[in-house]
Amino acid sequence: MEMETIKLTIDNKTVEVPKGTTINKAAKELGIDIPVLCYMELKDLCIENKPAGCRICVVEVQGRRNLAPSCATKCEEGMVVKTHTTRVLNARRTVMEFILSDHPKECLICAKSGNCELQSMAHQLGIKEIPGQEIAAMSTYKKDTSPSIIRDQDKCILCRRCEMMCNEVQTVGALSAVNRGFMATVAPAFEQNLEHSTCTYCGQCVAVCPTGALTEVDNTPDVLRALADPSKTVIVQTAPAVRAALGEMFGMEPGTLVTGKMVTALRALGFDYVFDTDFAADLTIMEEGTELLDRLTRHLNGDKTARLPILTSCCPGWVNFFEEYFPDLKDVPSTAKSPQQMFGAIAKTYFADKIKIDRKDLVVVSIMPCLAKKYECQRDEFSVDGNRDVDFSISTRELASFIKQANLDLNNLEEGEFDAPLGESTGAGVIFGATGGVIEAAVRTAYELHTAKKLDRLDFTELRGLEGVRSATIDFNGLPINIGIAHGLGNARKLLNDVRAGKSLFHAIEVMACPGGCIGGGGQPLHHGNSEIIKARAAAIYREDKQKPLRKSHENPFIIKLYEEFLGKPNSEKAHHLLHTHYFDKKKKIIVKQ
Amino acid sequence: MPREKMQIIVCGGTSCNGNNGEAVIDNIRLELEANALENDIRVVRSGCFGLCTMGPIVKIMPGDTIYTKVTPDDAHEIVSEHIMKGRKVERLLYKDPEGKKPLTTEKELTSHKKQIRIALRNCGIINPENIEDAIAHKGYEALATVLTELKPQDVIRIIKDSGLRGRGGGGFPTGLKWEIAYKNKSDEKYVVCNADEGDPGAFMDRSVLEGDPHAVLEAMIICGYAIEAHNGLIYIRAEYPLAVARLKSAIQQARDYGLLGKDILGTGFDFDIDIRYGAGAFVCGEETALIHSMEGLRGEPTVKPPFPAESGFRGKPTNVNNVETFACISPIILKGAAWFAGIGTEKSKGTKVFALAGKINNVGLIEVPMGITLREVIFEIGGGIRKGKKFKAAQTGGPSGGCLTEKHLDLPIDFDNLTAAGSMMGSGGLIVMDEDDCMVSVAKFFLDFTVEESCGKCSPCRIGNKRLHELLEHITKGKGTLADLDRLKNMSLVIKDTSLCGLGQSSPNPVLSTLTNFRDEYEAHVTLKKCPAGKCKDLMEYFIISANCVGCTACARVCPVGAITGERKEPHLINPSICIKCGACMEKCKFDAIIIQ
Amino acid sequence: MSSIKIELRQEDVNKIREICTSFKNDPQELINVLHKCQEHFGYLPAEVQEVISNELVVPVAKVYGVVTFYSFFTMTPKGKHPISICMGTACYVRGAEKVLEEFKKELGLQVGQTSADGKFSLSSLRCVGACGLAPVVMVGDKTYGRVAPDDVRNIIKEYE
Amino acid sequence: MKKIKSPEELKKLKTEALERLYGKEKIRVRVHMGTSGLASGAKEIYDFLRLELEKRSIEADVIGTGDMGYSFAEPTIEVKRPGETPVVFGNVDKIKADEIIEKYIKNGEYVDGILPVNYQSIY
Repeated sequence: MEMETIKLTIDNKTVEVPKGTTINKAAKELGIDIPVLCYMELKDLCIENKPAGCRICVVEVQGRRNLAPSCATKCEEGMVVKTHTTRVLNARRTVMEFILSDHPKECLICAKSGNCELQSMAHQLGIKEIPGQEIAAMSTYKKDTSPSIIRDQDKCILCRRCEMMCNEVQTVGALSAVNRGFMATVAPAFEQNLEHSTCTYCGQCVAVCPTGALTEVDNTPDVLRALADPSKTVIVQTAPAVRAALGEMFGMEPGTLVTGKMVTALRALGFDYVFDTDFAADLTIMEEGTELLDRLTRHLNGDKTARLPILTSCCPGWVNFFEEYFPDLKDVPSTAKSPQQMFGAIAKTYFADKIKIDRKDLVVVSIMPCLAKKYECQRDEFSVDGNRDVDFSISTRELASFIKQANLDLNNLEEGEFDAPLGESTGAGVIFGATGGVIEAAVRTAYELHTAKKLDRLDFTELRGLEGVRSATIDFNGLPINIGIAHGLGNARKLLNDVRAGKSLFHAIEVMACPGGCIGGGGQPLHHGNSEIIKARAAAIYREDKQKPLRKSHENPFIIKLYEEFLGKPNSEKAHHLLHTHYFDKKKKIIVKQ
Repeated sequence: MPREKMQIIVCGGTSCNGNNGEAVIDNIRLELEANALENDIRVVRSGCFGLCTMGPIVKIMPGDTIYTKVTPDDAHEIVSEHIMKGRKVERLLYKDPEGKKPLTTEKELTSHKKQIRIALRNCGIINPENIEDAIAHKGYEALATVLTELKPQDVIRIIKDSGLRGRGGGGFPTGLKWEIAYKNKSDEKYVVCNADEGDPGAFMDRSVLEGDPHAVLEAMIICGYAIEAHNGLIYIRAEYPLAVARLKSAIQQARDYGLLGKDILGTGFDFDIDIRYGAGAFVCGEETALIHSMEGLRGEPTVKPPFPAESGFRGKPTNVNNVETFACISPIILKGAAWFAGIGTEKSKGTKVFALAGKINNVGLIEVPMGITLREVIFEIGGGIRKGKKFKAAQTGGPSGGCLTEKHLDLPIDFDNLTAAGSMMGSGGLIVMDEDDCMVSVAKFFLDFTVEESCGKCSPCRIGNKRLHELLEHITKGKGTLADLDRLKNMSLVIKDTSLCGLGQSSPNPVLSTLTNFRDEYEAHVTLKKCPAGKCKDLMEYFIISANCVGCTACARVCPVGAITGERKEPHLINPSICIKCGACMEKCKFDAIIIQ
Repeated sequence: MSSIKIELRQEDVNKIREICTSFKNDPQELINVLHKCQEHFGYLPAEVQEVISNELVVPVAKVYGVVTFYSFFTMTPKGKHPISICMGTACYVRGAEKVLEEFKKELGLQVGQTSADGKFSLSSLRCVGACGLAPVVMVGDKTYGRVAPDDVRNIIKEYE
Repeated sequence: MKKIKSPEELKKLKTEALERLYGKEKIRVRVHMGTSGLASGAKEIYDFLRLELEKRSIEADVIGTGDMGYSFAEPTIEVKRPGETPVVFGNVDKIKADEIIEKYIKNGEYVDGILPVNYQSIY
């Protein structure tokens, strides 16, 4: 079928676009970049925020009484559009002055400074003063700090991106527009702190916030303090998705892998050992893969207590989500801890023993693409006598800032190597960073363990991609294994609803809270609505996998050694004690007063 | 029961009173006494006849004879000629402007009655809680015609031909709206009645729902038939408990009588109506916001298109009309499109209900043909300005409207003229202001309303209106500059130009129209630091005229801050640095000794 | 994120459930449910919103978002004698502001507040439609028309 | 009551309703009881009139209706004497209502406060 097209004129240039195209997109075809502020689109992830609320992108449409928001106005045949008449420019500037008049002018000390879309827009529109500021009241709100996220609604411009992410994409519903008029803002119920809400700390609100209203808790001062303490041995683990994105903060092309430079930078920052979360990812596969095979075998043998599908459990936002919304299914996910926490548990036992220090003198820092990791490492069950397995988790963004503070230019650093033994990993560990990666890694190991045959191909491309819900059947030597993949909690909810209803036909499901997986995590460099960046990061992850000499977790020699020296077998009692966890019912309870 | 005796009715309306009306009564009574008729002929005062420009008015019953512009001296002739000899006093009879033959009776004057009740036809006439009373007054007759004799397209054509335009404020042609909804095919469609009357000072929708709920129900069913919908929803303010109660009882009775539900009047057409409640958000008068509100969401508007007629309630084609619009439907069907189109102006047909309020004598609801002038509304139907003060402005269109001034008094009121004059029809609130009203404060009052009612979704409305309000406040405090007036104008224009919905697109109208029409008043505030109307507290000073002050000490006793000093029986003094300008002293003073400067 | 307990009496929970059921637990009926609950409880405390959220399966943040959008809904209990001053245009033009000021002064309350003894609460509202009686004050269901600042003390006295 | 099943039945019901409600010539009083009227005390007047007319053995229908729109003169009532044009009275309190019964209803004598009809009806 041929698509219906529409011809129109924008700034005296004619363009033909498919019916339904907005003026803004049609203008882009002509290379005219009409500024947008509240609008955001992650095209490949089918995420669009279009409240038409900021009114910055207005344009003049001939015959129309008022200006049209180009982000939300569809092209019509013969339309004549002007994007920069004096009327438009004056309106855009005046609206921007309105927005700025209700925004704190503390750019110097704002966490978003230099990376703030509002700031850039003010710059682009050439705003030099805000008339009438001296008599302008500001809408101010209570500040909110949670283990992961800081909310400063004074800086909110009501673009509604966070609300859209939290509700439509993630279906978490922690945030909503509240109040009316000048005091309208986005907040959790009763304007309480996020801690008292259903927030999963997935951080997607932070990832899309154009201003400093939503930012991560900055743990770099904690890390600096630890590094400065001579009595502490400070080790660091870096998650797979970090190396595929960190370079962006130093002007590199999205998708540039900076693994070696990152290692050098961390060492330069003073970490005593630079390890890799990928190592723990391989360990996760050993534990989770074994658990999968065990449940699968028992299930096939008719054991009714062996529930399938098994759900991955490495994503802390996802764990928070099912504890809140699906507590009735809390025995369904794998009990395996996340790689971050497996790493911490091994570091503070096996490794601390190895270097002969008390766990209290060992500080474990993680570099994560994720904000939920900050909360995860603070969970009670992940510490021993008040000493956390992972002491601090900092995001990719915080690491970049930390590196810059140390006047290191990542571009000019040499390639370093991770330290042994917790720095060695396989390609399977690397692909944890992209949606579908965990399950692909699990398949590589589970297949070989189950069938005792060698895989003839390692790239399960059917498990990759950015589609929200994906499924594939992998032939385990005659046994078809149905695999489901969801990224984004809203997609996860769909699969979970099937599981709850007993309709799920999957044997295993991978869930990642963030769209795209960890590469699109809430702690990553901001994508500002460009989904190409997320695609480039995914490509980098798979590239790194391909380069690795070993690409199957169970072939990691250091993992083999860890089991031999310390853990025994996967799912052994010791492994269970250190590497597995349990889940809690965190659904709100209605308690009846007596 | 005794037969009608001869009686004299003298208009006691404020305007006639001010024109020696009292003296007319006195003289008539004296004349009657002189002829020993005082016990046979009653003289009573009436309310306003709505003929204020012709007052004082005297009416003789029986016979309905109306005398206009009666002076006290005319009393003798009226009594001696009309009362005693039964001869009409020709020279006092009303002559129509074209100078044709005099119109003697009130009946003949009927054509000069300014009001025509279409939407309000049954209000105050029927018992709204008795459907049979409505049926006795032609209720559901139009529905019967529609269901048995007309096709949907015919109904739409009639409504289109009638020229009826939406009475909620927008003025969109109703027939066209129905046609669009009709053309959007869908398994489900909705007819929505917008009864979320939110304009402060407008209460016509409430009056219709309280007085004649069946008029609305019937029209909704007709609309349902025309656009092929089977579900109706009335979105009504929860603050209207009486209207809700009467509506509920009307719906129940209509169901009981088979006028709602399945197979209406045996024609096979199904239609039912539900009520949804508003909860105090002015913006929900905007149709997309209203629909979101009915869906249990925050009443935030969304960008149009898509219009509700394409995608409305639950994503289905939805036709939204306001109460007054619906109330006009049945008469159009029964009396024909041509009849309706014969009333009003070229582009605005029929009548419009206005709520007269403010500094006007006859506060209340009126229904007048489009094209009537402001002068007729205020000085005839409205009985003129209270306390004989000077007319200054009329605010129409509520917070979205603007102020009309003396120069607009003879402007025929219709949708387009009001818009051209910088105001708008709105839902029909008409607030009259006199010389004591400060137009900067009036603009501020409306902005205060908008700031409170803005949903907050788009930045120009959320922040811009707040800034407008702040700047007006600044000006009323005497801190403004001439440059601020330009800023006021620029902000207003941008807010209008960039806001998402009708609320923001019209909220600066009160500022712009006062700025245009009363620029001198704004300038007085910013350059002379004076409020000509004496309303702005910060710009006034209370002052005692010592010549008038007798030293009664009443003012000093009532002053809450002790700003007034003076010996008993000596002129008092107000200390301006202590005075909080509450005005208590001025109210207390019986000697007009205290003035505002 | 932490698990939260909501404390309510059983009969209150039952009442809310009954109201929600009467609207078929349809999330689109949220506003009607809120109306009914406010009618019953007099206001909409957080606990009530939590239960509604649970019953209608609407995030409680969204429920709160709706409650705070509409001025008719309130999260603070009204006084035994709620006093509302009409601030419609007709009343404004005829001096409602001064009447409101007087009430504020006499009661020592701001708009939206309830007196410490729970007796009075003060609010302003937009046009009760009794414009002929402007300025209008409502105390509970009783309407006072053509109120002058001087009348305020006597009106309050009626309820003391 | 039974449902109206056809346009003819509606017509029939209209005739019946007219007869039932307006067939018999008697004093008919409409008390305008919209929000505005009620706020001005229309309900008290309605109750007063019902009670007093019965007490004074005057056969009359007292009907509550919506408001006429005469906000400036509320409460308002309309009195129709058999065979005569209805007359509207404004600012009716109990004293005025009593006067209206005694003078106008009983004897057809006007009292102060008549509100002239200033509109055209369409039917």
